[in-house]
Amino acid sequence: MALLEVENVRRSFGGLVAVDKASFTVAEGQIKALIGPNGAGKTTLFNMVSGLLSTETGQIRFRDRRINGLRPYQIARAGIARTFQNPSLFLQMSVIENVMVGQHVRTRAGIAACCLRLPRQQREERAIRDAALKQLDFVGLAPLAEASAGSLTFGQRRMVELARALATDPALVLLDEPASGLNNKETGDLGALIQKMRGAGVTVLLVEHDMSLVMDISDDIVVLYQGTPIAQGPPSAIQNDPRVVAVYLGDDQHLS
Amino acid sequence: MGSGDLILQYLLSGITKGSIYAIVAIGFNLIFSATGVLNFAQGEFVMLGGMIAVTLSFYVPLPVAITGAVILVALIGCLLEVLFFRRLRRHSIMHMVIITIGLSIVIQEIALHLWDEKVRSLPYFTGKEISSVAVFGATISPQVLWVLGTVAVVFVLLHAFLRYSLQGRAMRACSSNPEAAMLSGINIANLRTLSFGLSAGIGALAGCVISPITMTQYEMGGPLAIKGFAAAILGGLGNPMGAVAGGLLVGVLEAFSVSKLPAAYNDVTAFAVLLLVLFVRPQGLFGSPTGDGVREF
Amino acid sequence: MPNMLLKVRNLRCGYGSLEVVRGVSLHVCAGEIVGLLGANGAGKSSLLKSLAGLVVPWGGEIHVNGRPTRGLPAWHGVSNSMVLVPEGRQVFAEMTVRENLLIGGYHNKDRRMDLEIVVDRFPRLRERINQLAGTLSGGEQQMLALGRALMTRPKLLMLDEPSMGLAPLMVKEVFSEILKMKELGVTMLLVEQNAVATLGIADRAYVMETGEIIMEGEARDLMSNPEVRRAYLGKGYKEVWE
Amino acid sequence: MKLRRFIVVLLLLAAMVGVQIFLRATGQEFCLTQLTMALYYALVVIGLGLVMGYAGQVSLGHGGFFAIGGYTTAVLTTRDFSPFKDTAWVGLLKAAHVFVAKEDLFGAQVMVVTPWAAFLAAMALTAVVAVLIGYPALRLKGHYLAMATLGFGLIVYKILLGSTVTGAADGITSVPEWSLFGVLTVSGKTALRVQNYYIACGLVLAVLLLLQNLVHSRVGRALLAIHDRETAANAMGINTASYKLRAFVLSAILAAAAGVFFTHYTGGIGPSEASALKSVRYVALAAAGGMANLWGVAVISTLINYLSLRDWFGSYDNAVFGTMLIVIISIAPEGPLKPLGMAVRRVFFRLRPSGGKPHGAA
Amino acid sequence: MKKLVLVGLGACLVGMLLCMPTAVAAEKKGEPIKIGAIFSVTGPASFLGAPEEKTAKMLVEKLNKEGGLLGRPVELIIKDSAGSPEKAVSFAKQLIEEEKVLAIIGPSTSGETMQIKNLCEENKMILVSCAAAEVIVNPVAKYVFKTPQKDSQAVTWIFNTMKEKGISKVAMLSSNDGFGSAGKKQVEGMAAAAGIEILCNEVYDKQATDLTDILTKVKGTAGVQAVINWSIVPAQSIVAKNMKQLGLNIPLFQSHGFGNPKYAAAAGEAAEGTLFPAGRLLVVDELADSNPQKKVLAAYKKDYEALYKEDVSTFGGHGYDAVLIVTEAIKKANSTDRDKVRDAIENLKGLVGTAGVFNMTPQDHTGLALDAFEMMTVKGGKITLYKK
Repeated sequence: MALLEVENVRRSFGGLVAVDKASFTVAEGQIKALIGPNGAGKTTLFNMVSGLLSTETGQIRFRDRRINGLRPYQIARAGIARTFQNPSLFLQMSVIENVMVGQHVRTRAGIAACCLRLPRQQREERAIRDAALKQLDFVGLAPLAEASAGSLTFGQRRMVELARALATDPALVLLDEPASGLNNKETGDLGALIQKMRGAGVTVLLVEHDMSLVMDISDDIVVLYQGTPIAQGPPSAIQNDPRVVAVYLGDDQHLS
Repeated sequence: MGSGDLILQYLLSGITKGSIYAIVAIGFNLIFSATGVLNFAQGEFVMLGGMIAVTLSFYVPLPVAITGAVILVALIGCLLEVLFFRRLRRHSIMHMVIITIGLSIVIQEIALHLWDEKVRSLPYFTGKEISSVAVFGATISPQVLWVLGTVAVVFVLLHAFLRYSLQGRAMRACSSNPEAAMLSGINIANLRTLSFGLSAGIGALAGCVISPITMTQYEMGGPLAIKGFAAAILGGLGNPMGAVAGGLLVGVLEAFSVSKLPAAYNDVTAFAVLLLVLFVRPQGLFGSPTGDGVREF
Repeated sequence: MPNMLLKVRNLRCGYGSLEVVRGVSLHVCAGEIVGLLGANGAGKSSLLKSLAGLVVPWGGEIHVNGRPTRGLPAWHGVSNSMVLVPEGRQVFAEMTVRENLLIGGYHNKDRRMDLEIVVDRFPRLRERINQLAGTLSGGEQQMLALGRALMTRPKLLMLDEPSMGLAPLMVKEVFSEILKMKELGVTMLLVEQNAVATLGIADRAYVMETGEIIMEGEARDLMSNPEVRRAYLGKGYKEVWE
Repeated sequence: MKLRRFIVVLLLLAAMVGVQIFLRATGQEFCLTQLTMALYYALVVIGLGLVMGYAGQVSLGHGGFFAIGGYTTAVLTTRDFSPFKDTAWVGLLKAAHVFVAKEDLFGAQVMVVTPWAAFLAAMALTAVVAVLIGYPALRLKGHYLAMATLGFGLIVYKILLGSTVTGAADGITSVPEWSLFGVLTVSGKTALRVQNYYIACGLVLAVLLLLQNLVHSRVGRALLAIHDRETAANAMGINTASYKLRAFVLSAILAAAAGVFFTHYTGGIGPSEASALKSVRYVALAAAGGMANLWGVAVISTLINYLSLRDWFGSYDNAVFGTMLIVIISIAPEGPLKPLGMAVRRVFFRLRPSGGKPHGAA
Repeated sequence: MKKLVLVGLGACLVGMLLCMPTAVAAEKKGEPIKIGAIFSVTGPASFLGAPEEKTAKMLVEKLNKEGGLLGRPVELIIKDSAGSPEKAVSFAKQLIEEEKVLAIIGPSTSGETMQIKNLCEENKMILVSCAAAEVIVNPVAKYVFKTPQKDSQAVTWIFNTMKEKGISKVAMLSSNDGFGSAGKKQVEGMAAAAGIEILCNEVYDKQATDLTDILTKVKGTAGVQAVINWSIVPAQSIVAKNMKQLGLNIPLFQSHGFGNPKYAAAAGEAAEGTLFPAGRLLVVDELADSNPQKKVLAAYKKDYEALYKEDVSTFGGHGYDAVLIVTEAIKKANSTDRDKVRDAIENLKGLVGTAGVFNMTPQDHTGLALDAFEMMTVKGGKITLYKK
């Protein structure tokens, strides 16, 4: 059974159609990649899945439950976490606090409990910290837990963002260009980490331009062109699909 | 006086107030469109215009005094932009709002210590305090016609400037897409300064033409700014036609609310309508709904 | 080397803590079309933006016509006869086509005359001269952006992904316009994802990957170089290809 | 972490007691009057700091909330309800000790609401108003939010000026003292000056402690996240609209509580408390304190209000606040304490900035 | 760690600043007599406070030049309350507790005065208010006095003039400040007894820019024979202008707030025929030489106008009277004992001030009779006595 089903989704901005007739599914336990040239509508699609943008037509279902129309925080609560193209850490906080924000959806202490430091809230706070530390450890940044988020390098920020997404305890993680801005070594580590995540039972949907990474780790690829999927399949098939080669290198004979 | 005449008279008194709000709102709009700053100190430009003109009118004929005041205040506007906003481009809206509020307070205090707490006014441009023009049985002060005329002239000139002159077009280009404007060789920093100056000048002109009606005092800026602001929002920020319409609407609304409600709650009505518009239709009555992303999601 | 119009040495730039362009050197000679290729995220657009002054470079040198321009704000570009047509067709949506073109001629004293020349080149723009730019189709907006750039009478035109998001037929049209502009004597630096089309019209090209230039050469040599394909489609590609 | 916070509390407490002892020793205990008033104002600014520094929302209407609190208690505790003595609801409320019969200054028998009941009524009213205003207003951004809150403050101001119930322009006077728990009394009497100073200190300290707990909890992190990157916060599962509203209501209630205490302390309230200028001053003080730095906000706003209430600035009072706004925002938008603190550290301790978190988040 | 430093620093700063006021309060040269003053020099009531402050300063300076009181100099401590009650409270406490002044003059507005009335009474501090509202001295508080004529007296004058003119149906307009609301209260309270019917009763914003809408309402109310307006400038000039512009040709009665020749000038021709009660300061030139006030008024007017280059107003006169009452009482008591001075104030008789001749009694802490006012009108742009 598919974890996420995107069905015939459309979205336009003013007169410009960004995504149209987009349909694909993500199966549980998969690493699925969404690729395509600039302006193909990948990020728009991501934003629709995570609720930041509304859909015009079509449906997005997560675990057979319709999620388009829900607010972003509701979608996060349902089990979909995401990262952003430019790592959007909360720069006024420390690294661990950033990751602790991820645990927000899984905790409940209210304003009164927090003001008064009730025992229940204290216990919960400890649990949040432990969970956050665990995620930081998972991405290999536990030693930097108390550092200010602003003091991190770009690559480290990406990892913290990943840990923060994982801290929401998601079933599906959406990664928006996780390798952009990373050097070769960091990209390699990222690939290993994504596979490790899958090993831990998290399904991954990623948008990525680094083809080496995509081809290395993904089980399945969807190619988007002008807002519409033009090919789907495993990496080897995609690399040799003439239409894909055409959209990437610009030989338009194959596109009619 | 018949009820029809009364309604007309209420309408005219609404227009009197409305024309004052409208002319303040036009200035607001200009800065907002060109720079994205909502200038809470706009009312102070109005006050300064009136004050300087009154002072100058002791030494030179009225038209010269007004011209001098407008030029002087326009220069002050440019100076403020260069001193306080040029460096602040990357600051948040919250910071901008706070700075303009700070400026408004400081200018007001400077005016208090420069002049004093007394009320001044320019003479009526035509006629006297007691003259009025009859309109179908109702009456209106000739100075209101001056204000309305000024609103019309400023509106037309501004419109022509923005649409047909090179600098005006450049200003529109800046507000439409600053990056592309820069790439077309437009020095957008200077253009923003220009828009501040222009807006301050319009404010000063407003301060001069309304002075015979409202009189000029160091404190007058605040209430005027808030009403002008309300007018601009009501009409849809960034829409000069909307500013004029919004101003007249607020004025007429106040006038007719007096006819039914205690006048003590006059402003309450005006602000309640403003809040309602903000909450229900923040792009204003005449703005396009696809506006500027006022609301989240 | 004949009349070098643009010379860039060891340019670096980025956003926040992220270095996007890591020491790029390149040059463009008068009369050339030079392509700048690379996958998404390679740093091409950032490079162009820092050349145009929209992004402040961290280090390196930029010389236009022999004069240093690094650190000058973007509006100085036009007086240096260098103009960037930004990515995504940034037209002034609430202004008419005519006004858009006239803004392009902000510093051009003969703007009214040039307007005629430009709309002669782009008949579609003449048809829509009084229409709001925001209501044009994507291809028409791209034409308008090109036309607006021409109004500055540029010596060096930098185009950022002119084919992005355009229908294939439109892409062809845009590229043929670019070729025509070359005939007019405009030098061009062309950033493109569409490698085949770019190499088809360019004289020389550079290939960028992760902020660095990994290859440069004559366009026809690069066309047949499998490394270029690898840069686009990933390392797995090569193995499968051969 | 916790130890440090504990030390800060101790230090602040020591400073508060130290000031009092120092003043007594030098025979200047009268300064406590203005200090007490300034502390109540600080309460408003602390609440505003929460909204502006943590939730990232500007409010130009907090004077309105202060006035709602103060006026509610002033009206209820001074208005004579004896004409309604025989109606059922008054009888019921009298049985619940909401009403109390007493003699007024000139010997007439009146029946008024007890301060405690008035306090609770003020809190409830404020909460309702804050929700009604905050819910739609917080969906707006930037200028629009500023304008909406400003409009709200002005509405309150004009209603107070126009209504005879609230004493129109003269405001309300002769507000009775408020006996807390039988031992303490909020009152402006000279004899109770020291006691009232400590009541205000205790209140501010307690609020600071509670808010410190709050901002170091999941709620505080959520608020800070909203301030920093609202979109990311939302995508992390934080109901941004709801948290913004809650922070707004909380700070409105703090402002109103300050208004209640202040009114009982000075024995009256006037409409100028709701004026736009007053609200702007709160914003200025919050900015001066560094917004998110609640301790800094408390110290700075107490200090500056104290000086203002002692007429240090003379007829330049408003000018001082206006200048403060401009200078602080254009030179040190995070508040002068942070760069000041860094400079002090550099000079005295020659410490290098550690990788610790920025001051604003503390 | 940083925070510790900051908190410590803050505490030190507070401590340092707290020390400073004492350093200033040096008492060396012949023990001056301290008199406190709270005026709204700035802010919305500055039209009252500013002339009051100037007058008080001028008088005290003159007094000290002439050798002071009881051989001691007088020190006037002026606080600017900007019209805020909470500041008035703070300043009053400051003046009472730390400056230990002999008496406080001011505040300028009724709202502020009411906020500190109880405070002064409790602390046995003499308060000579410059605000007009009746409630300040009614009920009588032992230590609280005021200098302006009572609102009720102004209303009496207006109603009497109306009766003479045969007017019985009026429209009442007032501004939403303390001055307006106090007048409104008196007019409402006294109308029935005087046989005056209020057909239309409206309050407007004190900073209103135009009042034609309210006057249209008056015009639309059948039977209105006169308008009473109770406000201060600019609104009172705007009312006059708007009435004329609307062709509302019925008599306009203004309050004693019209007491500044500038205001008559501001309304220009529209002020012609406006009727208002005011102290004689405005018509000092018209007074017969036999008038007991003439000398005082002429001297004040001359001094003030020479020193400040602006027209004298009745508001400044309130400040004049306050200083006069306190200094005369000190002279009379020949002591700076507060209770003795208070008793002396209560027994002042025949003291000629700018507002009138003060005859204080334990029941009357204003001490001005109805004849402190005169009905005035504007003729040819000048304020003159209204001759019946």
